[in-house]
Amino acid sequence: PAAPAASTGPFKVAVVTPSAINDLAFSQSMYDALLAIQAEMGAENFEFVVSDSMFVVDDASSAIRDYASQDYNLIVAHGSQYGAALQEIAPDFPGVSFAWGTAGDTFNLPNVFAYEAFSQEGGYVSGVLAAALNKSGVIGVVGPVEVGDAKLYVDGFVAGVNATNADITVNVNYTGSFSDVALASEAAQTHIGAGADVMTGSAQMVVGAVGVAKEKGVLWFGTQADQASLAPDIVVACQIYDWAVVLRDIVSLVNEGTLGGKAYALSLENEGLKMVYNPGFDLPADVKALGDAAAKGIVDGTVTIGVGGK
Amino acid sequence: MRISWSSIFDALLPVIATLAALAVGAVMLILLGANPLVAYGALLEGAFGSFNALADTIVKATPLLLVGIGICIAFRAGVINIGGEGQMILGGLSSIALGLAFPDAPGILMIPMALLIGFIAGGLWGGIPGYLKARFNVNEILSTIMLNVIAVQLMNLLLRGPLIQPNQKGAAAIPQTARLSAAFDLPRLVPTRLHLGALIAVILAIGVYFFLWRTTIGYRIRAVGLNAAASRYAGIKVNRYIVLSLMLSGAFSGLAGAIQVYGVNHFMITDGSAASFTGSAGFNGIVAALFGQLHPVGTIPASFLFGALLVGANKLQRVVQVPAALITALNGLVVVFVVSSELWRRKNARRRAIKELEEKLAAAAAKEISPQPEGGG
Amino acid sequence: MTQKQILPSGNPRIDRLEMQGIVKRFPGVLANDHVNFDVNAFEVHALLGENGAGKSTLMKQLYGLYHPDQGQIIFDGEPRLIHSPRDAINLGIGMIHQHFMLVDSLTVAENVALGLPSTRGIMTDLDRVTKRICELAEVYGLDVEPDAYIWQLSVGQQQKVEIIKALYRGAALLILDEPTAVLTPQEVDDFFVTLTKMANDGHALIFISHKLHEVMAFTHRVTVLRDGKNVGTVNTVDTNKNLLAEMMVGRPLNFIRNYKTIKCGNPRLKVENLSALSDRGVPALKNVSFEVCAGEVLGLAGVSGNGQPELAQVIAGLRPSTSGKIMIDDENLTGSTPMQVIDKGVAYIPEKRNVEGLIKEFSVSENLIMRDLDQEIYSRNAFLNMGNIAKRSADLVKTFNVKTPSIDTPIKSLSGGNAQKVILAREISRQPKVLIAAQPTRGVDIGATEYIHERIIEQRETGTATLLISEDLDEIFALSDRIAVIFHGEIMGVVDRKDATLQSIGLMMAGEQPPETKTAE
Amino acid sequence: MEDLFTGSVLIGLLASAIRLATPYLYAAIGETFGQRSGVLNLGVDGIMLMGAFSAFYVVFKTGDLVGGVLLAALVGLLMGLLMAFISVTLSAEQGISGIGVYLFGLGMSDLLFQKLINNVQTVSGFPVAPIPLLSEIPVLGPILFRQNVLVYGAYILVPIAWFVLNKTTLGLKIKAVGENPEAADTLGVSVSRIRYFTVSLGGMLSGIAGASLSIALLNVFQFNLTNGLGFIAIALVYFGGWRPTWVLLGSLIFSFVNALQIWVQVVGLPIPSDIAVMTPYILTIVVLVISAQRVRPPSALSKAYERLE
Ligand SMILES: Nc1ncnc2c1ncn2[C@@H]1O[C@H](COP(=O)(O)OP(=O)(O)OP(=O)(O)O)[C@@H](O)[C@H]1O
Ligand SMILES: Nc1ncnc2c1ncn2[C@@H]1O[C@H](COP(=O)(O)OP(=O)(O)OP(=O)(O)O)[C@@H](O)[C@H]1O
Ligand SMILES: [Mg+2]
Ligand SMILES: [Mg+2]
Repeated sequence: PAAPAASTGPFKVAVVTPSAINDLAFSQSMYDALLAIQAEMGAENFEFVVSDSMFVVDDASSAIRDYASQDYNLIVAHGSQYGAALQEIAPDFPGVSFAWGTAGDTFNLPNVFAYEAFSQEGGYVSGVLAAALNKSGVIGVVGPVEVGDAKLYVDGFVAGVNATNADITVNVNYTGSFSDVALASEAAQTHIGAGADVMTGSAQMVVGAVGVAKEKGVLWFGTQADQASLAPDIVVACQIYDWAVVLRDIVSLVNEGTLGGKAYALSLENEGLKMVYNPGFDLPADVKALGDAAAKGIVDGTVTIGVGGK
Repeated sequence: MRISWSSIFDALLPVIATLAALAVGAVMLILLGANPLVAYGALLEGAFGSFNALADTIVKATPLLLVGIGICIAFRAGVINIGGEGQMILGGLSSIALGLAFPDAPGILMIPMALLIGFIAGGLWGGIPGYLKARFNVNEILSTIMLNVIAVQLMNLLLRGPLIQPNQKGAAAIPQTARLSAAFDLPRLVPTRLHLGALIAVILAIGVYFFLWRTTIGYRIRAVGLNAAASRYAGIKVNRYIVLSLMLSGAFSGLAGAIQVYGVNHFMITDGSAASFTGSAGFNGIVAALFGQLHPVGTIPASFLFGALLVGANKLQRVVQVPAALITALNGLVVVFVVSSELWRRKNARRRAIKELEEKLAAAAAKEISPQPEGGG
Repeated sequence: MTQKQILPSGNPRIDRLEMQGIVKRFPGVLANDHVNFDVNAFEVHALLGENGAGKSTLMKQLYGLYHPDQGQIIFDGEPRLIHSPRDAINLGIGMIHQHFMLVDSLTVAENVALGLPSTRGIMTDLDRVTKRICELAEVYGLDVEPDAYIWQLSVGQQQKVEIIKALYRGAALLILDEPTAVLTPQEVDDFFVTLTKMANDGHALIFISHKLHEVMAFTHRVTVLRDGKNVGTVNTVDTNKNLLAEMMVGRPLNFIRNYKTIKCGNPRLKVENLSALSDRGVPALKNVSFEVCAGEVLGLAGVSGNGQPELAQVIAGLRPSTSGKIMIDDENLTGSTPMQVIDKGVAYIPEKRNVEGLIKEFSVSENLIMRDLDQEIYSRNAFLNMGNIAKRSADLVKTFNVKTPSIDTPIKSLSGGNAQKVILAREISRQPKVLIAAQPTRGVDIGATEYIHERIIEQRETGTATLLISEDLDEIFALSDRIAVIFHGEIMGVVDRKDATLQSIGLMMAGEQPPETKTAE
Repeated sequence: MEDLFTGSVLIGLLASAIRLATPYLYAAIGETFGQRSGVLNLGVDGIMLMGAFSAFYVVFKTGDLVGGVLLAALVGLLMGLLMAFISVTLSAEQGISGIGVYLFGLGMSDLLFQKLINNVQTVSGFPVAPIPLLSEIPVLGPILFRQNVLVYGAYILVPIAWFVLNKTTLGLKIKAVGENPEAADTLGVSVSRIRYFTVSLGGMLSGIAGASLSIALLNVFQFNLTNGLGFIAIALVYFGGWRPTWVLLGSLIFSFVNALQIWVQVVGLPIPSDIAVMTPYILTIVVLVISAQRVRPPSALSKAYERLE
């Protein structure tokens, strides 16, 4: 239980993520944020290590414990599945700060931060845009497993579509896997077969769906990371998670000696969630205005999504 | 038995093969810009470096051993159980459901009941492919693979629904159960993560050895596996023993699942894959059993070695910050090298036997030459 | 160097082959110990020896399946290394293996064509092969159906396929490792005509058999091995059966047996109008009826493939009957499970002993307890009594003179004859009421055969009813009180041994109804 | 709901099934050859991943589709040779060696991906190549003849495999070696040569199976892109009773039910997604029960052959 090494050396962070850091989705969003912070603070002041692909909870908890026993200032358990492990480990290392997400609960532990993303917000905005761009009357959504962050996003998206044009049918399917790219691709084919001309989806396996959308010229909305590079012609916009917003604050709190106890949420309001429009896609100005209005409404509270307490 | 250099070499062969695989891994590490000495130092430290490390290794080895002894039973009966993953899940689900249903029960009662129900649930899940094989001649490799996927979906369904932690209900729900009452935690053996499950597994491994070689049921299971026609001739109801062996095999995997829940995780959560719960022990247990020569007692050190490798490799990844993928590839190499080294073991055994024969013949010849009184010797 | 003579088959002749000082070691066994052997063109050279003497091992080295530890193989004066069967085939060597080398799931024609170049490039030319097989079958009197799958054939027919395979390849030197073990006397005669013709054409033949009369009948020289060593080589004309037997076993054997005929007791085993289907679902047994009395041996003669294994299996509870009744001491046994049959006191020595009768990977003692696992001496409450098992196994191994390093040795390391003794020890020691013995001495050397016969007789004298199923008429005549003949799943007739002649039985085996049995009844 | 089984939906589902079956077919036909000769290669999935990555890499860097397939085939072949070396020359237990090869492929493909490409990317894969005339046939045309080249290749493979196994001397040798290697050996057929051939061929086809995913069907690469598909392919070999035609049927049934399950979710039938996802697997078991094949595996399957010298 050493005191935080704040003033003596670089700020050291260890991160555990459930999937690969290049997944263009959940894990990569955290990795990118760390890189951004490092760029801001300078490599000599901010160091980080990563254990990625820790989908086995048991292994992840070993990793967290191991990092905690070394001189890291902050340990980020980037995955809601790591919560229970953290709940057991954090009390054993009162001098070390932990952060975990996505969740809203610090377990009332003084050295645990929690963070989540109101991904339904960007989902809603995307839904509004999608409804405006839709011509066929059918929109397709490819989800992984019907839970958590993915479900929030999907439900927000559906709400956005419905709020804009209640006549549009939104077909939703869950492939049952975060990793089955082939199934996601086939799901996209099926959506297109069912008439969809706009699609979205969440989690790392959606790259399969993006591939199909690209091939068939169907519009795509992304989430978690900027997916425009995958298909510059058809990606309209992506909601991206900017965890740097949260990390920045945590780093300064830890440096000041506060090791936890605070819960964060990325939202459009605090700009942790951002709608990134693909410059390569020619989005009509009036449509974009609709999206901006929805985002503004969410921020100032005039728009109620009706999902996840928002 | 005489202890010779070559038999010591035999015993060390898996270790030597592992070292050879790690040597290949060293080349990969260098290519990735990491120092292999530092890396392997970390591996050793992660697996054996401290009491905690050793405990982690044993905790990792426990489900491997339990699944592995089940695999021994199935293989001895001539069936292949690829369904360990699904059976572990069923064991976990049923045992946690019991624990959550009676949160106020005394631990001394709940723990054995929970392990038992995990054992039974895994057994029933394993019994399905057994029955399908015996009754409809459905290949068990196929049906167990299918049942693994079905078990995962069942887990998703239950963890999203009836078993979900009450405060997780709602849109953003994380599909996880509540934590089991702390009274149900498997007792720790020493102040580390090492829990009673490891001891149970070792005792059961020895028990299964006796079961297979010292009971009539074990005899019949082995007979069926070696020669079904002769077994029928011996009056054995072959189909019944095929079902039984797959059930037992599933039961040990189910128990592994229950022990994983009560000894390690204390709750269940899903990310939609089996491995997040099982850590792939349902598959790795097969490898452990095969390393252990499909002998339940041999599976004990084999599981330990494999557990050490898995735990140590994670530490290696952390210390030298190579992609986790390297660890997977390295594990593959170790498996390949160890299994390949079997050839030398067999060749050695043969060479030894022939050499023994030659010595015996030479001794006999020497005796013949030296004059011996008639009727002597 | 002179040009090699060409045989009618087109292969160059091998004038002389020599094996010199061959040593071959296996773990625990010195299988060949400086063995010398030679064979010339125009010659049939017999190789004799007890089970495990090292005959097959020697021949497998000639065929490239094993490599000698020492010694050399010389073809027409030139030492040769034979790395694989392919080398052997290229040198003009063919081999009929003791254990069939056939692929069950392929047809006869496919088995014959395997490994041969096709006239149609990459495609098989099975129709040509089929035609050629028919020609060979015609010439050599070997009736096999080229389109049949091997698994559909009886052992006798499979043996013929092995012979056809060898003939088809037209080897200059042919090794025959117990080719006659499962042929009927008529078939053996035809086969010898073929072989004699081959020898006269200039082929060199090596012939292994446990049947001394065959060796006497058509070989030119005999080499005897014992415990992996040469005992001697003699010209056939200079020796006789007794001398050969003595060379093999190291002691004289008596071939003529005298035992008292005892009065038949009550009918112990009664089979009435029994019918059953074969594996292929066609009727294999048609209304079979017979009785065996206590203290009687009923010999069941017949060419293989006429329903014998099915009959034995139905009685043992291993195959369902479609109609009819099986009674033991007036108790109905029809439809019983194998376990119930065992409990009723039926002992069964199956024909396919390696497949059915033994678990090769199990130890001698594990095999000895196989059918009596639940007996009190072996187990209590499902726990095996290892002490008793060891003691009893040691006893049985001793009484039945099983040659094995220990009771924990796996059966697969035993020689064929000793494995057979393990079955016998197990079945006879159960004090059976009824003994079904199917081909009990097939492939077993003469010493062991004598021993097995003595045991069957001994058992008979304690009141066991024995059904002896055998294709070996010598054996049938030597042991039976009465002889029944089975043909196409029907009993052609039952005769007293003293009224039977080789000829009358032979006729019945070929399906001819003997008129006198009807009247004699 | 009423439009569930209209003609166009059915055509869509069938077309999906045909497409989805492609990687299964390549891998399963390849595995059929190996298993027919007595080698169980459980490493298929790992080999597919290596193939998928190699093909993707070539196409990503150069856009050369044919080059991508060729490299995938070559890498698959090399992995197959490795498996053959372990299981034939070293006579290692085939089940475990396969798992080793799988783990190696799983890790190695991702490692190479992270080092050589790093980020998830898409490429332009094989375009749909409608076959002139045939693709105009009503109903069948769009299902069968509006696919890409690698899909056609998979289906052409089936009759070729059938021909090789049933009509050629090579097929005869393969079957003999898988049933009774000793018998084949005594007839001068080299057991190890045949097994090397079939296992390398199987590896090569698995490599192409991977390529069909990464540069024809999905046009992306990602960690564990196959997601266990190779194991299902092995299951389909058993399902098909080691006969190419039945393997084809099995692949189609499995793919069709999978396509159907997605469709059912898409049209919004009120079934929990988890139940929908497990349906193909349950149905496959049901089909197995009904078809209850009495075909037994090649007798020497997964047994190393050594002359017991
Ligand atoms: N592959 C092997 N490995 C170990 N021991 C073997 C092997 N093959 C044969 N033996 C042993 O070598 C000895 C000679 O066996 P071989 O088969 O040559 O006998 P044989 O004379 O042909 O007997 P039989 O008349 O029973 O066929 C036996 O003791 C046998 O157990
Ligand atoms: N009952 C059986 N027992 C043993 N082997 C069999 C049996 N039935 C078939 N076989 C073997 O299986 C192989 C395949 O059988 P079959 O000829 O029916 O299939 P195929 O020609 O490969 O496939 P298909 O005709 O469906 O395209 C045969 O060559 C034969 O060797
Ligand atoms: Mg022999
Ligand atoms: Mg056919």
